[in-house]
Parts: sequence; C-alpha cells; structure tokens
Amino acid sequence: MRFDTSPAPHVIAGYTVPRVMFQVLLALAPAGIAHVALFGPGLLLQLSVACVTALLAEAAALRWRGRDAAPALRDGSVLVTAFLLAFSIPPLLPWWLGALGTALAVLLGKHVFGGLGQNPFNPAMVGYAILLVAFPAEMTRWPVPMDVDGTRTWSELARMSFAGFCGADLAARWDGYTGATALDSIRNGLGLRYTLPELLARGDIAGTFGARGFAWINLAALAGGLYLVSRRIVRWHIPVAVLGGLLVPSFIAHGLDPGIALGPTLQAFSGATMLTAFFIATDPVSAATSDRGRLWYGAGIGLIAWIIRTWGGYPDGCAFAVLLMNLAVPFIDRYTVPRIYGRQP
Amino acid sequence: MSTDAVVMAVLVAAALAVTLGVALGWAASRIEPDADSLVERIDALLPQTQCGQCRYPGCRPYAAAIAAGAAEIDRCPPGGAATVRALAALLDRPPRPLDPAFGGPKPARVAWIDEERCIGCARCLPACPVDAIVGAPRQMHTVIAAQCTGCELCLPPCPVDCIELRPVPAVSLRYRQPRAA
Amino acid sequence: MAARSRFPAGLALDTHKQQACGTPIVELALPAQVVLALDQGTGYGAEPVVAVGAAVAMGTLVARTDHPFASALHAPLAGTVVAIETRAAAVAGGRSVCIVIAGDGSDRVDDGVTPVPDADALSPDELAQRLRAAGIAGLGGAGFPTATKLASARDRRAQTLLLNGAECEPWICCDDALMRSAADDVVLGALILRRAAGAVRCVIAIEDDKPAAIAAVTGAIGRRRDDALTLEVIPAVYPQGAERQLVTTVTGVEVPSGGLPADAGVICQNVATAAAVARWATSGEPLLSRVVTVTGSGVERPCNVRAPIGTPLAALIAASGGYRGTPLRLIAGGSMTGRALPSDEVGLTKAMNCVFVATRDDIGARLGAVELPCIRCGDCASVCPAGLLPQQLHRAALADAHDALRDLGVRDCIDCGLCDYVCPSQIPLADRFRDAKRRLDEAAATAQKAADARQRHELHMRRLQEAATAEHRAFEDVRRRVRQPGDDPTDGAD
Amino acid sequence: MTELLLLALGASLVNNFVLSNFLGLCPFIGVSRRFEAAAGMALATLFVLTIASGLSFSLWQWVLVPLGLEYLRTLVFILLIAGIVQFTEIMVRATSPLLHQLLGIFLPLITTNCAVLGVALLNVDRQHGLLESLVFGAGAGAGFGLALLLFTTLRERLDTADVPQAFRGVPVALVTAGLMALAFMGFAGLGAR
Repeated sequence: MRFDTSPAPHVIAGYTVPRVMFQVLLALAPAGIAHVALFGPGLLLQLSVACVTALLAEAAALRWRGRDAAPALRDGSVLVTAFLLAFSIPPLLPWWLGALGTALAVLLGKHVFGGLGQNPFNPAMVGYAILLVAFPAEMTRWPVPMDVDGTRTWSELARMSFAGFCGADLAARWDGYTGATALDSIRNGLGLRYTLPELLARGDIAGTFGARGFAWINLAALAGGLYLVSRRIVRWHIPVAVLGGLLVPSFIAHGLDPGIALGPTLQAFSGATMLTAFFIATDPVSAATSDRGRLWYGAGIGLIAWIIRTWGGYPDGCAFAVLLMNLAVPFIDRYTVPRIYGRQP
Repeated sequence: MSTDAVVMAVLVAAALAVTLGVALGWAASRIEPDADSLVERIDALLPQTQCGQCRYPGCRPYAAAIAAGAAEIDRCPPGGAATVRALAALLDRPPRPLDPAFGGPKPARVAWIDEERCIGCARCLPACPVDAIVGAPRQMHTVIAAQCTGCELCLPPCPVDCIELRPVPAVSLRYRQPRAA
Repeated sequence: MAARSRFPAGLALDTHKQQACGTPIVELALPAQVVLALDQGTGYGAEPVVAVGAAVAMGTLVARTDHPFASALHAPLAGTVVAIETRAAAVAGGRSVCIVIAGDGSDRVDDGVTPVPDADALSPDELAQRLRAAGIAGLGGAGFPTATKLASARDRRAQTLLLNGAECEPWICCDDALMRSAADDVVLGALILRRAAGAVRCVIAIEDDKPAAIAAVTGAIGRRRDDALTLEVIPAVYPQGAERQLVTTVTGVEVPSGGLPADAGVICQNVATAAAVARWATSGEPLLSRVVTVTGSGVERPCNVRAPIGTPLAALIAASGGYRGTPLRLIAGGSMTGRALPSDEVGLTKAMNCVFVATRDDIGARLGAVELPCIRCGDCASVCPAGLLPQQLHRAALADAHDALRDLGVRDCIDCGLCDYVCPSQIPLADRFRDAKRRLDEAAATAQKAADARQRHELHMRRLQEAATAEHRAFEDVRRRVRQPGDDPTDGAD
Repeated sequence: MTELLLLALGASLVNNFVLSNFLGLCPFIGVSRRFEAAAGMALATLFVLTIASGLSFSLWQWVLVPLGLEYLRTLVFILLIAGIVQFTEIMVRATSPLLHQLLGIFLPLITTNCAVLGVALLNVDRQHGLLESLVFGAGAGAGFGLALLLFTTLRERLDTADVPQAFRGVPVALVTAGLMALAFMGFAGLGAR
C-alpha cells in the first residue's frame, strides 16, 4: 500500500484567521448597540458604506494584482478594518467621506504594502487620520447623545443621521442637535480658562462616571474586549499597557492639578479609549510581536494619547498615538526579542 | 558698497577657508584610514575559487578592488547571484545581475584527470591555486575532489588535455530531525 | 505533588492514548521475513558482516560498526539472509541498504548469546562496550546508540541519570504499557545505566496522566530500597518528553544552546532503553525486539505489540486486525513529529515507537488547511517550548536571511511542531524551519569549503613566492661563480 | 531649563525636520535601507548639526555682526558646514571603512542636507543664544536620527513584505514616509495651549 508523505506535524488546532476575525466582529456588537442607542442609527449607515467599500476595494486591489480575491474576502480582516473605521468616525459623516476613508484605509493603508499581514500601520487608523486632517469640521461634529437631553427623541436623531449621511446641511435644520464631543468641549472650555470642575458641573459633558454618551460605548467596548481576552483571541498585554500608559499619568496629573487635568475615570470612559485599547491597538499585524514588546507598544500608545489629549491640538489622540507607535513597531521588535531557551540573557 | 567692506568680506571668507583647510589637512594627515578590515569582510563573502574570472589574480585582490571602488560587485560567476546579493547587502548597494562579460553561472564542478592519458608532466601542479592536485613529475596526477574549487586554471597548462570538469559528487548533508519522544 | 513545568511554554494536547492502551502488550509471532535497515534512524549506517545466503540464528551479529552514531544489528530470528539491497526504510531520505532475512520457523539461538554472569562486576567502560556490542540504542524515538551517550555523560561528569517516561506525544503509549507490565525491568536497567554513566542519582520522570505506570514504577522502586533512585511525576504538557525540556522540568537547569543535556549535568535515557538493558543483563540477548504502539483510526484494533526489529509494518498492522476505513498516512511516530512513510513494506526500526495509521478522522483539519499570510498574532511564540519567535523566524526563512535566522535561533528549534499546530494562518512552520536549517547547514559547509580554499591558496602563493626567491638566489649564485674568475685575474691557484 | 527642554522636544518631535518640515529628505530616503548605515548617518548628522549650530552662531555673533557682514551668512555657513562635514568624513573613514562604504556619497552630501543650513539660519532668525543654538541643533539632529532609524527599521520590515511590483523599493518607502508624516501630525499644536 502507498501512502502520502507530507511533513509533520500531521494535526492542527484548526483555529483559523477567519474565525479570529469574526470573533472580533462579534465582540464589537455590545459597543455597536450602545452606539446606536445613544447616537442614533448613523453607525449602521456608516457600517454599511464602510463594509461595501472595503470589500470592493479589497477585491479591486487583488484583481489588479492578478490574485484570487475570494479567500481574502472570506478571511474577514477587511471587515474588521471597516468596522473599526465606522466606529471611529462621527455617525453624521456624509457617506462619501466614509467611503473615501475606507477606500484609503484598504488601499493606502493595506494593499500598497502587500495586503493582509504586511501593513505596518493600522489601516483603519490611516483612513481615520487622513479624514481628520483633511476634513476637521465634518470629523468633529457628533450628535448630542441621548443621555444629555431627554426632550430629544431617537427618531429625530435617526432623521438627522440620515440627513447627515446624505450630505444635507445640518446647521440649517438640526442646529443644537449636533455638537462637539465631550473631550472636545472640555478642551475648548479649558482653552477659555474655565476650570475642569466648572465644566463638569455643566452636566452636558460628563455623567456619573465618564463622558456623556461615550461612557456607555466605552463600557460596552470594555465588555466585548474582556470577552476577547477571555477567549485568548486578544492577549492581555496590549490592553493593559494602553490603559496603564493613559491612566497612570492622568491619575498623577489629576492629583497634582485637579482644576485642569482629567481624572483617570473620565480618561478611561471618554473618546475612543476602550475601542483603542482592546480593538485597535491589538491589531496583531501592526502591533509589536513579543509579549515584552507589546507592553512597550501599548504603554507608548497610552502615554502619547494622554500627551495629545493634555497638550496637543486634537481632543482625542488615540488614532495618532496608534499610528505613532505603529511606526515604532519594527524598532521595538528589534530590541525585545525574548531570551531563547538555553541562551544567556 | 565701499571698497573696505568688500575687502573685509573677502578677508573674512579667505580667513575662514584657510583655517578650515589647515585644520582638515592636519586631521587628514593624522588620521590614517584603515582599509584592510573592509577588504577582509568583502573577501569573506567571495567563494575563494581563486579562478580569476573577475580578471583579478584571486579573490582577495578582487575584494581589494571592490573596497577601493575600482570594481563592481557583479564580476564573480562562481559565487553567482547569492554572492552578489551578499555583497550588495554588506555594502548597501542595489543588487544587480552578474555581468555576462565575466562569464555566466555554471553548475558546481570539479576537475578530474583522465589517468590513462596523463603523462605526468606536472605542469598543472603549480597552476592549481589551492594545491588540490597531487602528483610528481612522471607520476600520474590526481585531483582531490573535496578540495577542488572548479576554477579551471589547470586546463590550459595541460599539454594532452587530459583534465576535464565533472559535476560535483553529491554530498549528502545529514540533518537529523530532533524528536520529542 | 507534581513539579511545575518550567520550560518556556508548551501546550496540553488531545492525547488519543486510550485507543491503544487498554489491552496488554501483544507478543507478535515471528514474522516470515524481517527487513533490517543498516541506518536505524540516526542517519548513519552499520556495515554488513554476513553475505547473501548466510545462515543466521537469533542474536547472530549481521552488521557491525565503529561509528559512534550507528548501532550494531543482530538477526532477530533464525533463518537465511536472502538479500542485501537498497529498499524503502523509515529513515531520512526514505531509503537505506537493508539486510533481508527469511525465517526458517525454528527458534535456534546464536551460541554467542549467553547470560551476563554479573553485570555489577563490570566496570562502567566495559558495560558501555558490551551495550554497544549488543546494539542497544535509544528506543524513545531518536535511535541514538546508548553507549555513545554514556561516554559523553562520563566525559562531562553528569551526576544525574534521567529516565524519560514522559511520553508526551499524542497517540504513543508503548512506554506506558511497558512501565505497567515490566516496571521491575525498567528499574533494574536504570540502575545498570546509572552505573555505566557514572551518575550518582537516577530520576524516573513520568507524566501525571499515566497513573497505572506511576503506581507500577513506585512499587518497583520500593522493592529496590535505593535512596538515589526516585520517581518524579511531571505535568502532562507537550513537549514535556523532549530531552531539553524534560531536563529543565526535573532539575530546573537549562541545557545550554547548542550543548548536550550532559552539559547541564544530566544524561537522559528512555524507559524502554532501560528495559532493554535489563533484558540484556538477565539473558544476554542483544536488542532484538521492541514494544511499539500500533494505533490510529486506520487500524482495526489499536494495541501495543512486542515485535522483532525489522518486522515489516504490514505484519504489525495485520497483528492489530488490519486496516480499517481509508488509511491516508502511515506515520512512524506520533501526530506531532512522526515521519510519514511511503509504504508499509518498511521494517520496524529501533527508533520507531509508534505506527500511526491516520484516516481523515485523525488528520482532516491538516488536509483541508489553506495557508494564509502571517498576521503576527504571536500564538506560536506563546506556545514555543524553546522561547523562540516563530513568526519572525518565518519572515527570515521566507527571505532566506541567514543572519536573522541564526540570531533568532532557528537552530534552537526542537522541531516539536507546536507553532504549526496553533497557527491560525495554517502556515507549515515546522517544515519551513526544517528547510531553513538545511539551508543554513549547506551555507555553513560552503563557507567552510571557501575558508579552506582560501587558506590553501595563501599557502600556495607563499610557496610560489619562496620558490621564486630560491630560484633567484640560485641564479645569483651561478652568476657570481661564473663572473668570479674574470673579476679577480690573480686568483688562478685552484 | 524647561525652556531648553521644550526647545529640544519641539525641534525633535513637534517640528521634526524631516516629517514636519520635509528638510533633509535626501539622506532620509537614501540611507534608510540598512540599520547600520542609518545609525551611522544619524550619529554623523547629529554631530554635524550640533557642531555647526555652535560654530555658526559664534561666527555670526562675534565675527559677522561686529563687522557688519550679515549678508555673508549663507556663504560663510555653507563653507563652515562643508568643513565640518569633511572632518566628519575623515573621522568615519578612519574608524569604520565599512560605514564609509555604506554611507558613500551621502556622507559628503550632509553638506547639502538643507536641515543643517536650515538649523543654522533658524538659530540666527530666532535670535537663539549659544546654548539655545546648541540645544536646538542637537534636538534637530536627534529628531532627524530618530525619524531615520524608525524609518529604516520599517523599511527593513517592508523588504520582506509582499509589496506589489509597482510599489517595490522607493515608491513604498515614500508612501511610508508620508504615513509617518501623517502620524507626526498628531503632535501638531502640542504645547500651543
């Protein structure tokens, strides 16, 4: 009898890239529900545009390279990029900006470098940063969340989201329904020499434990993130380091000057903190690769985000922090090779 | 602009130039360049066939020529693309294909003496750059295959053309698979 | 109290051991023919000392060797040598010269096989010599001659003999079965080996998922009353049985990169090797047979079989009730590191501890695997028992970057296959690394050859130079002598 | 002290000469294929920038201004920088011939690295003192070196990536540099408040 002589090992665990990616999408669901409940259905509109654009861009890039697009479309990685971008942009963004950002993310952030596994930068953050730099006004206009003012109904929010999605002039009809995010308001307020307690006392910025609206999204993202950690799809190093890098300095600064510096709770539950810590920074392709390297990488993201939030020109520095640490990844990898068994340290 | 100002400007510029010139000249005379270490590192990447196909008399002279910038890195057919790649990496130059003017890559071969036809003239002995031919005048000669680099330098001196190049006998490299029992 | 696993990582795998382990060891009837490969799995072969047509008895020496990595072969049955030819074999490269012996059905024993009168009276050196002559080699999977290992342990003054009963690889359970049925043999062999290695203590290490074997060995040790002979129960984590990892688990010391366990003061031997030593000490029988697990969904009745070395695998499978279903791969060893064999006509080797007949049920996930690009998830690094970064090694291997491969420690890879097993992109990492190691070996050989050539070239040039100088000097001498009379016309006396 | 620290941080990160001001792109693209070469270039540039800042300031303050020769500054600075670069080249060739080979033409070209002249001129324009000039020069040099080393390690990683044929080599390097500049925009406005 003849047999096939493939090399060892002859078994594999069978936990594949598509399954990892779809677990990540699943873990985003709680944050998505919170997002829709607080900011209206804009997220769903952005998601649909982002997903369609991402799949088309991925297919086009692979067709152009003469490769089979089917396995790449099935592996789900491009959908993760689309989801992360859709979660990061304001739900009121005109659809063509969402589409532009997604196309840039997939083409410039990923396929220029060779596609899955090759990109040094997080594609979603590339798309987001380009949009933020090029369209600062559109990118900082958010709906006023549901938990700020009880007189607004969700259906009004829905109609406004749709109008914004279609590119209508929101200022004409929906003024008062849109505004800056909490971090942006705090930043502007501090710029006008208000103190932090004064700003927080206004009530439209922060609730009991974090920023209005964003606190719940962050909480939901934390829950989804903990699910990923418990399933060992995401290992704990990066989230812990990101949160440590952000919260430790904010704790110290808040203790030194509570009049200006944001406290750790507010930092943790505002902006894109949890989304960054558990979903964006943990993209393995653009993250450092050893456990020790991942601690450095995550701490760097947290610290840079804190620096930008505290002194920088942008209210939420998470995207830039991720990109800045992305470009340091090969450098980190070079100096954080773990000790090999049997070798001297 | 007054003449004084022009004179002053010229003087200042000239003074600066002279000062720098003297300082640099002094530095250049005091600090000796060390070229050998680079030649060593280049030589270590060459295949040491000593075949002279690069038109230098051996590998080290070619390495010296590369280090001095007198020769390109594409002149070594026995090393083939791998050697060009290694040299390009060492010197951070773009890799380039072998220059066909210096011969093309050939399969690894070693010299073999047809002992029936060898007349024992011993002319091939000094020609071999690595002393891989054993023999004495009026004795039959033999090539030590393991030491032959396939440089072909023994072919021209042979008066009866009894040397030919044959494929390298397959050397099996034993790689033992470690086991987790 | 189980010791904590102290090597970098590892993973608890599905062991699939119960299939074969339920029944006692089957004694195989003598096969009609045996195929003895001269290379028994180490890559080095012995030399035949019999000719075709020679009559042999059980235990007759048929191939001898002086090579430290090859082991002597003895006829496992009485009969006639019918062929000495290259055949398919369970060795690297897939082929080896084999001695084929047809049995005559008798149980004639060679006159040389006599009981060892008193193994305790022999010096360690003599013991090692006798073990080498008896062809005893590592039965754990490597097939490395025991005497060679003993010699290196004595050279390095290793103090501890570590008897490996971990048997961490899935599907294999021959050592478990042997320890349960012949624990006294294992302990006797351990004591002989301890003396032969010059070690002062002996530790038998067994994974905690083999309670019956642990009980049997505990009993056997109790009967010996030897303080320097202990049992260590270790966690069942793959690759616990890999030599380096086992040394670290039991002693807490790491084997230096590129070194031997003896450099950490330990010599490892398999429990089955110890049992074979005991068999030799009591009956004088050289290594003629071994216990092998025949298992997998592709055989009717998985079991452990004691079979003569050289038994064609087809005969082993027949003894296990024959094939079942559609066997796809015939694997010598377990599912993680076993070598897939092309045919069931190859003979059992000393190194072969398992015959794993795999169907789609066993290896289906591997068969359907589609390789995707590496996403640097690092799962491989988190299981690597050598503390390597397989994801970085993979990039270096694809780029054929030799310096990076060396720096990242591809040579420290023990080929356990775990990175491959967990990879979500289903990249055949283990095979890539095997290939990279082979290319590094080739490059090193080429570099060595170039360095030799360079040295000889320098000598050659110096000699040419000296010859030229000598010739010049001789020429000058002659010229001076020719000129001298003219230079001094008064000098005509001589 | 805080002022000086902020000056150094500003010159190295916020207004990074390569990634924010796009000065010195020639060695940034040219000497970023290999880490050893990039490290050598980073050190050489740091050295030249610091020394040139100090010397050019001294010449300006104590020679050109007293003599009323301010209009000669470009000429004098370039001459000075060329001299320092030549000195650096002699040093490099003596200490590491391999590094000299690796840097090749880019070593003398530090002379034309506009970052060096830029720093010298900015020192004069911003009326920095001697210490400030040195710190500004060193900060700019450190920022250049940091950007160069990060870029080099990124490019080394891209060497083994499956980059589309059309983007291999310099194109993908330029895209990467662009994305690095995008990331550095995150520092924009830092300290403005």
